[in-house]
Amino acid sequence: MSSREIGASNDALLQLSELDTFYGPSQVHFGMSLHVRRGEIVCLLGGNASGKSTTMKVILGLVKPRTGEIHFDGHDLRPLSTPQIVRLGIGSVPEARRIFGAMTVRENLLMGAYTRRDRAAVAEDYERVLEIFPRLRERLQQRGGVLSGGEQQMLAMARALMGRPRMICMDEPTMGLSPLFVDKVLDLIQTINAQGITVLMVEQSANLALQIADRGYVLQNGCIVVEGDARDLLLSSDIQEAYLGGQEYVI
Amino acid sequence: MFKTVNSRIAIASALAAVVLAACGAPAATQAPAAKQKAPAAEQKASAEPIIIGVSGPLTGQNARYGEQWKKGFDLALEEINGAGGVDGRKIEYVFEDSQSDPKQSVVVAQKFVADPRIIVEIGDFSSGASMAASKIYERGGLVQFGMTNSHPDFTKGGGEYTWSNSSTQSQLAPALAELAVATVGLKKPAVLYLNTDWGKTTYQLFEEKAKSLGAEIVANEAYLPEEKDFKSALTRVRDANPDGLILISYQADGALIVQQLEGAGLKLPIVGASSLQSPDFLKLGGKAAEGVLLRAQFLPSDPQPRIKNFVDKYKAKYNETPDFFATHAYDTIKLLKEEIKIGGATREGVKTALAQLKDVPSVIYGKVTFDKETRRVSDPTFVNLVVKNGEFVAWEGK
Amino acid sequence: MAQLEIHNLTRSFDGVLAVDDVSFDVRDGETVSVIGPNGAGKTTLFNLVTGVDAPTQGRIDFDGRSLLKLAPQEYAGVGIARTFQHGRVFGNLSVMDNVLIGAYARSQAPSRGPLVELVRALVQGKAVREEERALRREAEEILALFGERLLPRREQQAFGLSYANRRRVEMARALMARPRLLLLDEPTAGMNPTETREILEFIRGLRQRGMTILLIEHKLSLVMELSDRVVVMDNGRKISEGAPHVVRNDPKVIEAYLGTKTHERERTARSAPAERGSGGDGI
Amino acid sequence: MDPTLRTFIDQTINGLAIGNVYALTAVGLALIFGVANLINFAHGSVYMIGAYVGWVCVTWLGWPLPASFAAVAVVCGALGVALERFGLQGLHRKARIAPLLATIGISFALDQATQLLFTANPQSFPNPLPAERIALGGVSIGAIDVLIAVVGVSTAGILFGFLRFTQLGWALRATAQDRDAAQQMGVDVEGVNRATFGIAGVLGGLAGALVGLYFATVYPTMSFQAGIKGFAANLLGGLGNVPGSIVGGVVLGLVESYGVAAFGATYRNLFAFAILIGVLVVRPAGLFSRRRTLPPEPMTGTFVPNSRPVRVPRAVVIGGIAVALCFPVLVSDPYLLQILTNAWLLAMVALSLTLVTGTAGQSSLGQAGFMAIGAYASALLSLRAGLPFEIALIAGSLIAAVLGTLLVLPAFRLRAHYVAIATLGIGEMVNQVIANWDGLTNGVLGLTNIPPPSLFGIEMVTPRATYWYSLALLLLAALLQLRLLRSHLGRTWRAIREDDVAAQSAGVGLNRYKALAFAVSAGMAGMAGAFSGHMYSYINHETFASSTSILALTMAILGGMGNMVGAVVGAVLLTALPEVFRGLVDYRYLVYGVVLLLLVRFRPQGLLGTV
Repeated sequence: MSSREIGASNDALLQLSELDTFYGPSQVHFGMSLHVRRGEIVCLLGGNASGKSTTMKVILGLVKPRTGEIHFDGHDLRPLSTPQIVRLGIGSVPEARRIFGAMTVRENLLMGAYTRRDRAAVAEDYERVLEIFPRLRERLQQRGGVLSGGEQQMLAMARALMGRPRMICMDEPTMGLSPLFVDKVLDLIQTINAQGITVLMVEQSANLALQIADRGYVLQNGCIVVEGDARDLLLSSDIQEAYLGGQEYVI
Repeated sequence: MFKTVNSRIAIASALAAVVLAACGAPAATQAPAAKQKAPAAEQKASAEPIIIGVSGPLTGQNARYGEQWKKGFDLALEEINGAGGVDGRKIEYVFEDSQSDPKQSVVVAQKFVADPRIIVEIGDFSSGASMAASKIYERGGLVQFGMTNSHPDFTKGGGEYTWSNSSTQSQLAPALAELAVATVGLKKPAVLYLNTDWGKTTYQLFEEKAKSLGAEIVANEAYLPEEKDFKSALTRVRDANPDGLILISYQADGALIVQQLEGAGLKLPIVGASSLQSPDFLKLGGKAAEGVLLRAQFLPSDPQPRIKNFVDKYKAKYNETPDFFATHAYDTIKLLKEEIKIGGATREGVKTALAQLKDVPSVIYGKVTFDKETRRVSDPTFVNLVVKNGEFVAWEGK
Repeated sequence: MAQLEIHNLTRSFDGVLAVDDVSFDVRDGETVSVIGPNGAGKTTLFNLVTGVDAPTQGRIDFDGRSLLKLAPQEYAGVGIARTFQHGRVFGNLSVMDNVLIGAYARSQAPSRGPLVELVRALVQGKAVREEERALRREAEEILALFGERLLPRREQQAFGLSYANRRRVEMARALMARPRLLLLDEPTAGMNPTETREILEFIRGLRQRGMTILLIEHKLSLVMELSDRVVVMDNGRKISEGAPHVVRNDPKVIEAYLGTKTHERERTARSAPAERGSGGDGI
Repeated sequence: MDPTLRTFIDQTINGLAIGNVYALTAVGLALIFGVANLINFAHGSVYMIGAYVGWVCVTWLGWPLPASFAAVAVVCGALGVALERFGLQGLHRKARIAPLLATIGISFALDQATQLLFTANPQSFPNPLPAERIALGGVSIGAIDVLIAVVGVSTAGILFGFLRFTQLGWALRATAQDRDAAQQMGVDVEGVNRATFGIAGVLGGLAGALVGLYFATVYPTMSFQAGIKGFAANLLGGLGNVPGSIVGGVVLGLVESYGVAAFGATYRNLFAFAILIGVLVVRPAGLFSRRRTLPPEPMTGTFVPNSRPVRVPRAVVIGGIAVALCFPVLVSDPYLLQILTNAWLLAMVALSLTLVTGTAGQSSLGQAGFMAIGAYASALLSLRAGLPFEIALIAGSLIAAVLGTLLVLPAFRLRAHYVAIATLGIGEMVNQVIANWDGLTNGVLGLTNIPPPSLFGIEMVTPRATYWYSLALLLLAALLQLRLLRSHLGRTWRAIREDDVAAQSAGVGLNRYKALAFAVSAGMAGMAGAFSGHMYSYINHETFASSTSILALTMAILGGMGNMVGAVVGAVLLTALPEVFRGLVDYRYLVYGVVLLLLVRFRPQGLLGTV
């Protein structure tokens, strides 16, 4: 494990160290490191195309970094396939939700529990999840594709919960949602966290995400440029600089 | 990911070299396909075998006909070579697979023409493959002997080097019409025919003769060789209210038609062409084939010695009744043996001897003499058969 | 005088408004940028302007002529060239051929019937050879604008180039059309800071030579440095327009990017189209 | 009952029965396309093997029907899995054309292996069901019709249940909809891939066994037709659309049945392909497509592989040409000369295909149709109008160019796989029209006594003369093509292949260049066909079968897309390989298939790479 990241600690559930990631010839991460402790909500902030979504893909094993290390709860994730990583307890709410549009809401939810064999517990969780998301209960037999954007977001979150993950990675959970739904989603993330699930969320709306997060990182052009306690970040002007462009362009 | 350019060129050129090298090889190394079990004592060590070239389908759509040919050839050669061959020389054949595809039959033709050991060629199976090669055989001075080539122009393709012992439609079709109209008494028959050069010509000649005998053809349905579902066509036939059905079909499609008749609500007397005469037609047609009348060229259960001997030997060797194609193959080898006896084992010899042959014994025709103009069998004979209890038996009239 | 005029442009997908009543214009010699957070409708807007998609309502005029009647391949002819978001180069073509394709619309080739074109390609008479030679010279000049990045690689196949170089090839191809309006879709996406800086300088050079440019870009620092005017979109709507420093300090823009700090949010309630899953051919 | 109504009901029942079988075949193809994004050319072979397994169980082992069907399901399911595991695994990351070719190789090998095992003879598959028919008013239904209906409907039901209610079914649907998201749910998508091939194998095998039973016959070559009809049904419903494929199968069955009722049995395939092309033109994504599709991502790196072509030094090419020209001087064996003459003619077809498919990116499986047009035009002109060979040859290829382009015109709005299937259909239609148009083409009797190739009145009939003549034509065609490729036209075609959206944005009108590419290609293929016709002296509707189109595509892919030297090398190799394997007699096409498969595995971009 790399010791170069400031504040890296042994109680980290997830640890990314010195990642260099490429899409073909184009480099996305430049020596990127971050960690997530047990029980935290961590948000990864950054403008468009800063490498946030790729970070999620790297954690889930959909993209493999060229160099660097990824550890989750003592397991080296680099050699593992996505299904193996999911089985270790990482759930995901992918970017743009990626609902299975031709499947019913119920089927989408049960897809979330795909890796589980404890049928009784799945049935229990199913009820529990529907209690958290009562809107979904009304739409159990509808196709996922006909739901509104907000409902799809809920479905994606509920689907992730069905896997009983230890950690959930959420990619822009508030994107494209109306303000009412944004509040709702943020509340739900806190609810989920209160149940002992660690959350790593990628967000563009910094002010929103930092309201509920414990810590935050700001990613710019594939590097972490700012990190710290959520409350401190909320107050600092660093973020606006990082988003809307400071005096110095080249870092 | 990329190997060096050099290694790739090396691979490609190595492959090309192997291919070209191997191309040159087979003509020299290929052993005749026939395996003979003649006792060693009867062989003359010095005598080179006489080689017949066969071009036909062993793979592809028509492979089954090639397989039947082989059986007939092998049986005939077993007899001939067992009896010491011709002038002490054994006869063997080289069977080159053409898939009955003209692209390949012309290659095979060139191969045979270039191989001086080969004195006569048999085949190919389909008209397209056979006739594409006719000119090559003619130019090479090698007789092309067609067994299945009833296309009216087949023996015109290679001039005096193209011969056939396949009866032509001009012989078969009127005979079929006589059976159907004059003997059975159908006045309003419907005809199903295979839409190939064979089926179509047969149909046209049949129609001509049937009309002259006073019958009216109320429906005629052509179908493609790969057709398997005749129900729609038979429904059309049914709507024309025929009093009988004429099948100008091969074995497998003929069997399918008789099977699907009941489904189409048709119960009619059926008269078929000689091509239906095959154990396959009985096997595939099952109960539905019962009662079908055939205008055929020979009857396997015929007690005449020429037929019985052959059928018994064939059954002993292959444990099945010979079909039309295997019988033709057997006959052809026997016929060529006679030629070689007369004309000698040379290409020119074969050509001249064919015209001189007279009354050569044949399982199918009884006796074969060629018409020097058409280079086909003169006056072939026909018999009437009926399917009874799963067998072909002679039909003696109603 | 305004060259490109966009009036009340609206595009809805199954009732969801991806672009909602957007109007702005781009004048001769100006560089205008369109920015906005993910899902703001920039890509849809760009697709409309480039003729890949058709609006539900509104007008797009270029030099007073409506663009909506043109087929995608007719844009080059009226003087509009574009680059693509993910860098669409012709992978198995050489860099030179990629750039030469850019000159298609203004070359002699398509000016007469297809048979004449075929014969000319077969015969390759003097006029054809002359034109080809002239275009090659011109293409080399354009490639030289990127310094030593492309020129030495002009006979290489484009798929083997670095990502940044592929984007450069795309730009060279667009320039080869001698456009009067250049549409750039995220020209620096996926580039590192040094490469981004180079592209910035390159676009600045084009600007100085009087090229009219419409730019969609995420790297706002680059937008701020390059643009005469910036149009900001959020949730399909234009929420702000003006000079870079004005837009940067517009509270509505900051909110769109960072989200509100309080719960009194003023953003219009509207959902972006569901990007996935709507109407999959059901297995 | 009114006889017309009775006929109509009968034809409807016929159509439903056969349509049911098409549907079963099509569903398997749809599943595979949905999950693996691949058209499986080996599906017909699985169907054929299903028929054989059923036949073995019923007639050899004497098993009852249900047990036999269970055995078919098990064996064909396993075969499907094995096909994916050994034939295709790893290839899906390569350009899409590679697995397509791999399935062609596999189907060669499977068909031939079956023939070796059970002989080429059709085998009788007696129907163990009672022969009684159920009378319903004026019409009657046989037990086998009922069985087909029962198996068809219950299979559809089981499939529906499987997809709706089982975990694997969900995983399959999820993978088909969104591979990445499915992975993030923990779905092992590779496993799902295999399972899909397994299920498709079960369905295909059952369809084959049913058809074997229905027609009481099984034979090794039943695979090709089944595959083609399965595609057609699948395409009607939309590639990858399962319910659509079922409807597509039934529609195809009904249309064929009514078509035969109205026009006769020889029009069956003509009908099937006409409706197919019609639907493709009106609704390219199938009858039931809901999605309004924006232009998809470029085909770069997906269909045509990226590769650095092997630069064959000019000296090698010129040396090769010199060797080819001198060959007959050194070697007089007419057999070798004829093989190479065939190779030159097929190389012309491969060049024509590599132009339209390799260079312009429009996958064509209709070259045999163009050859047939050229051959018939040239033969008829010299037979009936008495034109000299040279004039007839040129006129023939021009007619092929014009007619060919007009025929393909409706397919211009299609892309990738769809173009391939549409052109395959067009090629089949050309042959069907030739077989049925007695007045012009002499129908199935074909054209006899076509004058041999000649030059200034001198007949060119010796093996050497035809060798040089065909080689000269090939070189001429290659020279013309090279000139086109080196002009702006070649550049424009290749740009369209690489990315038609980007090409359009540069001002390139697609239809014009597709038309030009098809015209040149059809003309060249037509010339090869015309020369062949004169060389054979006899042609009929079967001389230029669809298998020649597939062969030419194989040659072009093997050599490398758009690669002219590659096309010629591919043609020489693939013409020579079966000859080399002649010593293997019955095994040669089995070996050929395996060699093809291996080449695809180790060099998916073709021997010399894409240009």
